[in-house]
This record gives sequence, structure tokens and C-alpha cells, in this order.
Amino acid sequence: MTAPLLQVTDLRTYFFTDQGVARAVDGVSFSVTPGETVALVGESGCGKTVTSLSILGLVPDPPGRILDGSSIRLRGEELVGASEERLRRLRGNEVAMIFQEPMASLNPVFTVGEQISEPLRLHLGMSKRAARERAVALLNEVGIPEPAHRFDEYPHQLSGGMRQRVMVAIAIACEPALLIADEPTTALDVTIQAQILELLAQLREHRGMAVLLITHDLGVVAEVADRVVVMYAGQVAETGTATEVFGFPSHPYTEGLLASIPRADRSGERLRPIPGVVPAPNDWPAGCRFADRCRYAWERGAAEAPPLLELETGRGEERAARCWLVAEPARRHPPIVAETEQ
Amino acid sequence: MMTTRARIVLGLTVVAAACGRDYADGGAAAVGVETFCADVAPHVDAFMARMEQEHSVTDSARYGGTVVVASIGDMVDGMNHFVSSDYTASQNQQFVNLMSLIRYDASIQPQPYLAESWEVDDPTHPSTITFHLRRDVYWHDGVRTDANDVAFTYRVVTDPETAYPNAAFWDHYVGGAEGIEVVDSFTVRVRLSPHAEYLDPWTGVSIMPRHLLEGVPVSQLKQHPYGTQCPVGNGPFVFVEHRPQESWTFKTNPAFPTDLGGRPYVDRYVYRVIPEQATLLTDLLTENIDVYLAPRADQVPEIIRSEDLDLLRSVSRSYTLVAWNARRPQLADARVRRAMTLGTNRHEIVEAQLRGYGVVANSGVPPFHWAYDPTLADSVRYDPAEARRLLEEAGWIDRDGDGVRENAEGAPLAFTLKYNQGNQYRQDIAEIMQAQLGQIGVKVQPQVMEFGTMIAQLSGEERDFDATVVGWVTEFKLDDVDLFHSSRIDQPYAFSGTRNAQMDRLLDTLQLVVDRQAAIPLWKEYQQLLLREQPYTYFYFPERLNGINKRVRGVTMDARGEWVNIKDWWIPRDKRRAVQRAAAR
Amino acid sequence: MTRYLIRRTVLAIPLVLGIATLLFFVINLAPGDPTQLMINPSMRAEVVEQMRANFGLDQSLPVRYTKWLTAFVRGDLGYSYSYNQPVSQVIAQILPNTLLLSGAALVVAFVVGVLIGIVQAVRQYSLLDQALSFVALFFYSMPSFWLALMMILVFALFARNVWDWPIYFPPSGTRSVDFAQLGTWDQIVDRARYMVLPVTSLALVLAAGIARYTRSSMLEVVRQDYVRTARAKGLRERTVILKHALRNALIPVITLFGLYLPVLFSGTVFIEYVFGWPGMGKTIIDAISLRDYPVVMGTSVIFACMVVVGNLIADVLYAVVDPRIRYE
Amino acid sequence: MPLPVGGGDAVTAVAFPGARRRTRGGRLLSAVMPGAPQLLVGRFGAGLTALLVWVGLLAVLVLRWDRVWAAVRVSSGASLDDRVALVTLVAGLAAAWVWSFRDAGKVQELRWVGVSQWVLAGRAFSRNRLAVLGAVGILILYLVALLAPFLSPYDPSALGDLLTERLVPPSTAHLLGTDHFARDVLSRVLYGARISLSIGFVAIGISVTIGTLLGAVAGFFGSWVDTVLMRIVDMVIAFPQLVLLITVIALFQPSIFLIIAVLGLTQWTGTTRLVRGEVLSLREREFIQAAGALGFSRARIIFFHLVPNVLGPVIVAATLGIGNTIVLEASLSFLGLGVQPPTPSWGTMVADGRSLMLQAWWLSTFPGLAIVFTVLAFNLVGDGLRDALDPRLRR
Repeated sequence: MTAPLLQVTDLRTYFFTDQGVARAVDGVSFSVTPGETVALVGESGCGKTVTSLSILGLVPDPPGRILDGSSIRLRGEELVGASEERLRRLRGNEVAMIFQEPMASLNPVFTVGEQISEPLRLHLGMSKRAARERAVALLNEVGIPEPAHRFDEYPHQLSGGMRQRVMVAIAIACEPALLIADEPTTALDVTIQAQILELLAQLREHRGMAVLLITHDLGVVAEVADRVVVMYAGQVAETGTATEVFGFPSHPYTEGLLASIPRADRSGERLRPIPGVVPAPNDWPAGCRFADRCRYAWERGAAEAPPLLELETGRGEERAARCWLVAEPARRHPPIVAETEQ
Repeated sequence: MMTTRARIVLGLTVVAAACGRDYADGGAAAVGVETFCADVAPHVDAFMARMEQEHSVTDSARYGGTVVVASIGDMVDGMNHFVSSDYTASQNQQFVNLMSLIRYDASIQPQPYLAESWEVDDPTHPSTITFHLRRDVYWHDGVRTDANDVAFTYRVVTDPETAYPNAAFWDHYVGGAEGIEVVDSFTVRVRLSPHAEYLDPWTGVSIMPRHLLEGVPVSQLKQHPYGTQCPVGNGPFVFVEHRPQESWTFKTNPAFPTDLGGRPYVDRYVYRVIPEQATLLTDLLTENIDVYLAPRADQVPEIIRSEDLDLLRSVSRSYTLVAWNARRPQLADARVRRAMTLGTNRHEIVEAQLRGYGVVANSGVPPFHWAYDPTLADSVRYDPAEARRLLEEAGWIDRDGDGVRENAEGAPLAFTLKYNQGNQYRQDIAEIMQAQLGQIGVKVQPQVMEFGTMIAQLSGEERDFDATVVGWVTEFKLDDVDLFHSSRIDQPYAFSGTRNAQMDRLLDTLQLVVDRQAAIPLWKEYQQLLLREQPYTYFYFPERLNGINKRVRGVTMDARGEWVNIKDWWIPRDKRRAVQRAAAR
Repeated sequence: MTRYLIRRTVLAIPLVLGIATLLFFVINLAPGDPTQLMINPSMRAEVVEQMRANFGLDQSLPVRYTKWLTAFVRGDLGYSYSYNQPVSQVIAQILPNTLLLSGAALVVAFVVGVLIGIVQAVRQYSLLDQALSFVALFFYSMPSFWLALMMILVFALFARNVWDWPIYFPPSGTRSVDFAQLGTWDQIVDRARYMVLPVTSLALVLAAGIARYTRSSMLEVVRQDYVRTARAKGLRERTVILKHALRNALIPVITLFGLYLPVLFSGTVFIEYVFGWPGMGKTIIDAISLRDYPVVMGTSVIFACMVVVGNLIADVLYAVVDPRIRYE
Repeated sequence: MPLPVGGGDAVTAVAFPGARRRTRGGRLLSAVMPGAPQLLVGRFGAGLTALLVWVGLLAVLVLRWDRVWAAVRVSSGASLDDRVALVTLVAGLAAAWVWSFRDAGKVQELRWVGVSQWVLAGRAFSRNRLAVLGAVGILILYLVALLAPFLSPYDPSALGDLLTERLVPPSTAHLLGTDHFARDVLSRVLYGARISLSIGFVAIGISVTIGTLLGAVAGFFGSWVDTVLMRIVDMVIAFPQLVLLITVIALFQPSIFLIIAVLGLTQWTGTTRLVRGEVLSLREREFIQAAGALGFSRARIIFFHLVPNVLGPVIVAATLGIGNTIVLEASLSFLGLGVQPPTPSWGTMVADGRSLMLQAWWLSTFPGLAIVFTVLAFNLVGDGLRDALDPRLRR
């Protein structure tokens, strides 16, 4: 195994508000190796976005704060507590990010070209001319026709898919080692979604850049991710390779997520959404945070918070889940499959 | 005393000999209205430059500096005497930019000015006056002032189409061209029917330049650029600049006759408009201005307290009064009106409102005037008991115990007292009257009005008012015919609408008595009659108060006005602005 | 854009004419006329009648209106009764003063207001934010004439006479009396000195309002995704705020430009009065009390035109700042 | 008002307060000292207000017993002013007591999840210290205004001895000095509160009503109705307001009602534009279209569906407007066009006292400060409301 590009260890990002402390990210650990695509999966409110913002040092402070003891290492360099100036130099340069709303993520009052040129000039010290040439090339690379013409257009003159391509162009402008893509396709049509994912896959291949893909869309994950980190209530619920997690979900939450998406290979099944909602981050349950919604829940879950338990897969892969079921597998009843059809 | 006084005619001065000017085209009337200012300005500049050379000042101990006089209102009428009805503008015409034939001295005796002497055919029964003009007075563009200017001025002011605001001055004169005869270039003769104070109009009318304004239709004179944009006078100060609502700037006239004192001491005189009294006081205290005209009496302590400032007090010709509309049944009885006066503590109002800077008035005759009867000064004092007695005698008794008197028919003794917006003094009077008359059972309802609206109501045919607080400014020639004569009862100014045969007779006679000594007993009788009739409750003659910076020396302000000796004002060298500014460097 | 502006201008013509017409009848409703105000017993009724005739006031209202309107359409605003000058000339002498005063105040107000608003938004809910809010609102809550008088007392009177400050300002006027004798540079300094107090008094009140708008607009903008994008690019915080956020936050603030013009012009009335600054506001007020109808009409129409033009400028600025806006 | 759906990760923005401590023995304490139990559990705003009202009104009752008693006695010929003051006194005491008693006994809501936006806004507002300060200030102002007959030491319009008591600086006899009529400035400032507050309140009431109606109609009907109304708005905006004011005052007798009417009738344009804008966007929203589809009448849609939803911004505008109107009245007084004497409006007092700023600073300073702090209070509340009602600006 190669040295990880990004190593997140015991990340705790809390929000201190008048209504109490919201423990949005509460002890998350995972890593990304160079060239790898890792998917961060979970429902809204699970802390995925806060995790990614924490990596970039963009958590709004106040009220948010990364707690002492958390660690985010990029190529071994500690980012927690690093100077704002250092972080700023990393952003857009070493680590870039794409956001979910291409419509809202582009500044409406500047031309597309200017927005792409900005990081080039800032991080690479390019001249206006050089930046323009490079930006046009980038636009071309992300598949925008007539890039030289588009350079001078404003975001509102582009379609949604185009805008997301522009976002990608901005993100990859400085050839970052890590691209964080926060729900990059949620706001797009299905066909465009596929195109954008395809584009990301290509770029990753050509440039050897690692991608941290944040999504609630398991379909997307299955297509592109090497490894999956499932988050629930500010914690990692389950990790493993994509094949492992999809093939053998070991956390009931992952099970639930999988059961709630339509799958071509299981047509005719009834979709089963997970009951309830993610609890509020200032009000996590004391024991297992999923206990309220868990179909297997028993006393132990309510009383005792499960740690992230290593799973022996026998297939030589790292695998872990935060569930007492790992310790007491007998409690997993009845099997999912048996209940799906009537 | 106002008869002919011969004056030694001095020989022509160098100035007089040296100048004179023609317009190239020879005809004054040819000066077009559109280009008037542009045409006139070069002549004025050239003439003044020449005069400045010829009369350069070597002794700068007194000559030099700028004096700034400020007040709340602009002289909107400007220097065009034909259309002027505003006090400040008239003063500046008379004493600053233009000249009248004669002027009053401090004791209100006529003195020569532009006219160096005059004769009357018959001192007791004058029907012609012959004026001999000075020969050394030049319009600021270099043209000499002569008899034709006087004749022109006379014809215009007596022409009804001009709508000369003080046309009434000339009631007893023969108007138009027949009334005046140009005997020679420096002699004019006017014709009149004998009347009291017949010389007075000549102290008030400023002579205007014929060569510039003849040919302008008289009804168009008001709009002529002469008045506000480029007046060309012949007085001690030369017009420089007028910024509407902001300032008038004049500079010294080096060609002003040596006989009359020669050029003024100050180089420049600026009249500034500052509409806010609080600001005016600050301006005076910070030496931004030199003279603050007519501060409020309440501001006076601050002026007195300052080491740099002086307070100049002078008697004034204006008085404040409450006019009773005797057409109203409850105010028709003279006894009721007298009770109002008796029931109002006017002395206290003078003390409180004017801080004592004023005297209680009993008529429109100002205390400094020769016609004033000092024996009447304190004849009516605050006496609520007498006031109540008079009201009861007149049948006004509080019959229902509500504190307000009623007459036999049960109509309450109540009236509204109108006053105009924005005049604190009048508002105060209204409120004090309400309080004090309330104590003798009279219900007064003060009512504020917008000025224009109020005037329309007072002078309109309906006379839509019961009583009103207003003020008048008298001329030196007193004449109340328009106020109280029964023949004028439908005219705008007959606010009170009283009819009294004795009053009519007195007013008629007083207009025609030429001899002041003979007139004095009649005036006394008239003042006594006013005390009895009470068409007005006269309040007071306020003193004119002016705040002035001590660096301005030689200032005289009296009943004649604030600008009366402005050409003699001077500023010590080290106190001048330019000198101080240079020293600060 | 040009076509849009032309269309807007053409549409404004009936608006201005409508205002003028309304105004004409409204002010003529008020009792009294200019001649009645010259109350002087020496003035005979015949004289007054003659004056009325000279002014053309002896004609009926509709006749006068038609005359005024035809002259107005030809660009002739008539003669002032009280200034004894053509109205256009009066306005030409006075309008620059008002434009100077309100223009300077507008610039100062927007610069100061926007700056304060930015600081407040960046430090939302901090002590600084609350203190600035309080101070801004404090000035905003003052009647402008009172603020102006306080300024005079403090920075003219006390500064000079009591505290002996090296810098103090003249209480009133637009220039020194010996202005004409000064050199060019001194003239500029002199005029600036006279402008400090009135401009500050006028601008303080406006700035407070602008700061409030900028603050809320900025608060909204800094939460936008594109600001996060800008940060994610690694831009300096200053660049993020002053370039990416501010440009967007200014869009709603520009609306204020149009909205504030009428406020500004009526605000100048009080400032003009207190500081003896010869301007439009005071001219209108005086003209109404003197029943100088031509001046009231002329100045009011100019006023309306300035409001219309101001709104047009706001529209143009809108398009300049926000590329999404296109006028056809 | 239109409410956004909490989008994305709303953790940072939405408030979920936890349970509050139950107030034990609160009722007992509140019966003796209203506000105290709230203070004990840390609700300083509410607690202090209740306590302040209670103690303040009690103080008035005790210290000014003679006046209060005179107002109570039917035969004393008490004026309407006195009766209003009496009712205010009694009602204020009762309100403070009853509220505190009931509030103290209540078990606090455990969760605020799912509460209405108004409650959320209320909570956001109550966290804004400046705004709460403003609100308490306004409460005190209204109490002072209504209780003026009990509070003021002298008759506000009674002339004192003009020769000896004129322009007396602040002293123990006259806390804020006397004016040029030897009237007590404190009494006039207290009575002035009624005038200034009523002017602001009534004039804005008029203008907001007109503005909301016209704005809703213009926005809802659109097309030519909108065009015509908006052209009228443009015209009113470009029409020099002062010209109209002066002319109207010249036409009629200047009175407080005239001032209120004119101020009310000239200030509605802002509200109209605001409401129109809101309605234009609301009109396209589903629930209005649904209401239309259900066949509701237009009037019903406007009044029951549109207007309530634009109320938030309108309330904000109105609150800010009250402040502006009070300032405007003061400014008119400067031109001599405001409320006319002897009615003691703050504006008139400041304007009349200004020329004596150096000789008798207390004349214009105290009413001036009264204006500044009143307007400040309204503006703080208005600003706070705007922040509170706009979910985007909430903490």
C-alpha cells in the first residue's frame, strides 16, 4: 500500500451556537491514496460536507471549530492548526473542490474566463495572457465547445452542464493532487450527470489525481468509487472497498441506503426507505446514533455507543463498521433478502 | 427748517473734469436687454481702473479690508429702485449703491446729498421745489449723473404702469413729465401741492441711471437684468457680484465725491444671506461675518459676553400690534377693545420677549419721532380690574359660570387670534394673550397661518379673521390714512374697519400741515384718539439690535438704518482678513 | 441599452409633464398671490392691480396654464417674480450648488456606508458590528437640521473659540469673502473647507442607511456558494470579500441610488438652510411662501427630472454591475 | 412571509434549542415580584422588562398617588388624558403580573423543532440584544406617553412667571430647565412623547395600509393596472414632497391632523413598491396558484393569501417608517411647518429652541435627544425584525 495522500484521523468539527454544540463531524477517520477515488456517502445532515470543508479549512468560524486532537494530513503535512496563509496556498492548488450547485457556485458577475484564470494567476503566477491561453485550453479539456468564445461569457449564459464543466475546469486548473467533489451531479439531468462523471473519471485517469467524491447517490458511487466511506450522524458508519460495501453491507444504515435505491438487477422489489430522519447534530443519541432508526436495534445500541469495529472479510481488504452487529452477528435477522418480496 | 438752504457750489474736482463717457453708438437706449450686462461691464471696469489710478490710496491706516454684513434674507429686489419694496434692498440702494437727492441726518432733518441745495417757492405753502445737483457724481460706468437722471427717475416712479411700490409717496406731487422740469443739466424743478413732510419722498427715492434704462418699457423694468445682475449705481460702492441666496459683493468707489467724504474706507463690502439665526450667531462668534443684523433678543447675552463683539442698539420704525376686526360683533365696541389692551401685560412682554430691548407702543408714532407724545407713554398699563369693569360695562358678563363672558344674547366673548408661521415673537404674543385674557374671561384661540394665506384673509373682501398679530414699519413721514380713514375701509389695509369722524378729520388735516410745530398738537390729539378707539392693541417698538465685531470701527446705526454711514466704516490694518491670512502663513 | 434609455427618457416626458400640471394647479390653489405679500400701505390697490397685470396674474388659471405649458415645451421657464430674473437663470445659478453638495454627499455616503456595511457583515454580531450599527443608527435617527447645528457648534464654534483646535470649519457659506483674491490651489482648499460640514452632515444620515443595506446584502452574499468557491480557490479573504462578494452585494445597494435621490434633495433643504448654502431646496421653499409660481414650477420640474435621471443612472449602473441584466 | 426550505446542510443555520429548566416555585415568586422567576432562569430580556414595568408603575402609583387618586375620583373633573393614564397604569400593572405568573408556571417547550417561522423569528429577534433594547425602549416610551399626566411635574402649557422663571437652567425644581415662557421642559418633553408617537404611528398606519393595498393590487392584477399604479407611484416619488406639504398647509389651517394626514398620504410609495415586488414573486408560487385553481375569489386570494405573506417585510418597513416620520415631523417643524404651538411636539421644541442653542442649550437638547432615542429604538427594532424575519440573515 502506498502512503496516503490524505489522512484524516479522528476529525471533530463542532459548531458552537446558542442552541448548544452541534457535533457535525464527530471523530471521522479515513484516508485517500494518490489516484484513488474515495466516496463519502450518507444522507443530508450526516456531516459529509462539513468533513470536506474541514479538509479545506473552510468551516465558518465562528461558530464552527475543528477540535484539538483532530488531524488532517496532506502528504504527511498537518493541516489542522496550519496557518490560514498555508491553507490558502493549498486551496485550489493542491486540493480543489467542486460544489453541488453549479448555478450558485459560479460568481454571476464575472466572466467564466476570469473565474478560471483567477487560481492560475494566483497560484501559478501566470500573466493575464498566459492565464487566458491556459484557461481556454482547460475549457477545451473539460469539453466545452468554442472555448475561446465561452471565455468571455458570463455564467448565466451557459447551461447547467456547461457550468459544472466550468467548475471542473476551475478545480483542475492548478492540477491539484486531490479533487473534492461535493455532490457534483445532484443538480444536473441524468444524461449530463453521466457526462460529468465520465469527465471526472477521464481527468483522474489522465492526471492521476485523487478524488474524494461526496454523494448520497449510491448509483454514482458504484460506478466510480474505489473505496466507500459511509457516514452517519457525524461519524463513519462503515468503510470498505466499493465492491465490499455494496456486496456485503455490514452496517444496517448501509443496508438501508442500498435498499432505498432502485436497482436494475433487482427489479420488482419494493423500495424501502429508512424510517425517520437523521437526528439533529446538537442532539445525537447517547448510544448508537442509528439506534432509533435501526431495524435490528436492541438494548445494547441504546445504552452503549459502538466503536468502529474491524471486520474480517477474509479477502484481504480493510473493512470496518460502527455496529454492534459486528460483535453480535447473530442479531442480524431476518436477512434483508427474505423480506423484500411478498 | 426744511426750507431752502443754499450751499456753496464747489468747483469741479479733478475727477469731474477728467471723466465722461459715451457709448460708441451714442444712444443709451440702444443697449439691448440680452447683452446688457456684457455691454455695461467693460465700461464700469475701465472707468473704475482709471479712477483707482487717479485716486490711489497712500495712507492705508483706514483704507482697506472687507466688511461682511449678514442677515437672514436676500435682497431679492436688488438694486433696481423702481421695483423695490424690501427694506434691506432700499437701504442698500440709498446708502451703498445709489444716491438719493437728500438724506436725513440723525435728528431726521433733510440734508443735501446728490442735491447740493434746493429752494422752495413758498416755505409755508410750497408748490415747486428746485434742486441743484452736484456736478461731481458719476455713474460707475463713467457717465455723469445729471438732471435728466432725476427727471427720468421721477417720471418712472410716478408712472402707474411701473407699479412703483411707494407710489403713495407722490400723492401730492404732480406726476409724470408735467411734474418735473429740467431747468439745466444740474437743476430740476418739481411741482406739488402743499402737504406735510413734502421733502420726505426725496429721501427715499434713489436716482436711477437714465442712460441705461430709458427706453425699457416701464412694466418690464422688474425683469431687467440691471436690478440683480449688473446694477450701475453712482453711490459710494460699486457692484461686483450677486450670487442669489448667497451674497452681494460691492467694492469701493474711488470716484465718490471728496466733498461727501470721498471713497469709502473699506475696499469691499459683502452682504451675505444666512437663513438660520443659530448659524448667524455662530458665524459672528467665529468672525466669519462682521455684522449680524437683527439677532433675536434672546441671543443678545451671548453677543455681550463675547470680548470681540459689540451690541449696537438703535431705535426702530417697526412696531408689533394686534389688529382687531371691528366688523365682528364682539369686537365692535371700543370698550371691549380697550379692555383687551388693559388685560394684556405689555410691559412684561417687552421685558420677557425683548429682554427689555424695546418700548411699549400706544400708537404707530415711534418714540424717537418729533410727533411722538411722551406724556402718553405709560397712560395704559396692565390693569385687569379696569379691564373687567369695562367688559361688564359693555355687557359682557360670565352668565353661565364657565369662565367665559357672554353678552345678553348668550354669545361668548371669544375670538381667534391669527398669526403667521415662523414668527416666534408673534406666536409668543398670541400665546401670552390667550393666557392673560383668559383670566379676565375672554376666550382667545390662537391660530397659526401660512403667511400668504393669512395676508389673503386679512386684506381680502371677506376679512376672514377676528384678530391678528402683525407688524408695520412706518416711514419717517407718518401717514395712517390707509389704516384708519373711513374712506379706505374697503382697501386692503383697513384691517380694523373702524369708522370715526374725528379720526377722519385728523388724518385729513395731518396730511396737509406743512409746519411741524403746528402739527405736533394734532398728532397728540391723534395719539389720544387711538388710545380711546383702540383699533389696534399696540404692543411695542422693539429696538433694532445688531451684533458687530469690534474690529469694524466707526459704525453708526440709528433710526435711519443700518447702512447709513457704511462708507465711514473702517477696519484697522492688522485686523483685516487678508492681512491675518498672510500672517498665519 | 441605448434604445432602452431612449425609451425610458421618452416615457419620462409625460411623467414630468404630469407632475408639472398637477403642481401648477396645486400651488395655484393656495390662497394669496405674489403681489398680496408686499403688504405696504403705501402701495395702492391700483398699483397692486398693475403689478398683477405686469406679472400676467390677471388672467384666468387655464389661460395661464396654457401659456406656461406652451412656453415650457419650448424650453422657456418664464420670469421669476421675486428674483427679477428668468427662472432658467435662477436655476442655472443655484442648481450647481445643489449638485455639488448632494453629489459630494452621495459619493461620501456611498463610500463610507459601503465600507461600514462590509465591516459589519464580515464581523456579524461582533461587538464591532453592534457598535457600528448603533452609531450609524444614532446619526440616522437625528433630524438632519439638528445634526447640522451640532456640527456647527462642535466643528466651527467650539473648535475655534473654546478648544482652540488647529482645524475648524466655517459655519456657513460656500467660499471665503476674499475668494476671488486667492490663488487656484487656495481656492480649491477654500471651497473644500466650506464643504466639509454640510457634506458630512448630509452624508452621515445617508451613509447610515447605505451601511444597513450593504450589511444585509453582504450577509446574504457571503453565504452564497460562489463565495465559498472563491475561498476554495485559495483567494485571499480580502479578495473574496472585496471582489467576489462586494460586487454582488452592491447590486441591491445600487437601487438605493435611485431611491435616495428624492430623499437627498429634500435633505438638502435643511442642510442648505442651516449652512446658508444657496441651493434648490431653499429656493423652492422660499418661492412657495413668496408665491413665486414660475420658480416653484421650474425648480420642481428640474427636481422631478433629476429624480428621473437618477433612476436612469441607477438602471445603467445596474447593468454595469450585474451582467445578467440586459435592457432591451 | 415566504419561507425558504432549509437547503443543503442546514446544521449551521437552524436553531434547535434544548430543553429549558423548569421554573420551580416560580409562581410564588412571580406573585410577589413579577419578572424575578424569569430572571432566575436567565431570561433577562423578558424578566427585566416585566420587573421594570411592575416596579416602575408601582413607583408612579405610590409617588404620584395624589394625581392618580384625582383621576380615579369621578367628581374631580379629570380629563380624558388623566383617564387614559389611569387605565394604562392599571392595565400595565395587571399585564406584568398576569404574564409573569402564567409564564412562570408554564413548563417550557422541550423542543422548537417544527415551530412556525414567526416563533423562530421571535427567537432570532430576542437574541439580538440591540433590538431587544429598542423594543424595551419603545415599551417605556409608550408607557411614558400614556402616563404623562401622572409623570409630569407641571402643566406643560402653563406659563410661569415670565420675569423670573424664564429660561432657567436644569435644576431640582425644573429637572430639564424651563423655556422662554417659563414652562417646564420636562413636562413638555413627556407630553411631547404622545404627539410624536401618535404622529409616527398614525401616519405610518395610513401609509402602510394604502401602500399594501395598492401594492397587492398592482402586483396581483399586473398588466395595465400595474402599469397605471406604478406610474402614479413614480409620479408621487418624483413630486417634491415639501412643495405639496407647504401648499397643503397653506391651503388649510395647519393642525396636527393635517400633518398626520399629509405625512401619511405621501409616504406610501415605498410600501407599494415593496409589496408589489413581493406579490409579483408570490403570485408565481404554488400555493397562490393552488388558491386560484381552487376558484377562490380574487379579493380572497389577495387578502387571505397574499397580504399575510408579505406582512413580514411590511412590518419591518412600518417600524422603520415610524422612526422616519418622527424625524420628518421634526424637520418640518424646522421650516415652521410642523405641529403648531402650543402643542408640545418634540420637533417644534427642538426647532424653536435652536436659536438659543448657546444661551439655553437645554431647550433643544432634551427634546432632540428624545427624538434621537425614540427613532433609534424604532430603527433598532426594525433592523432586528428584518434580520429576524429574513432566515438568510439569521444566526
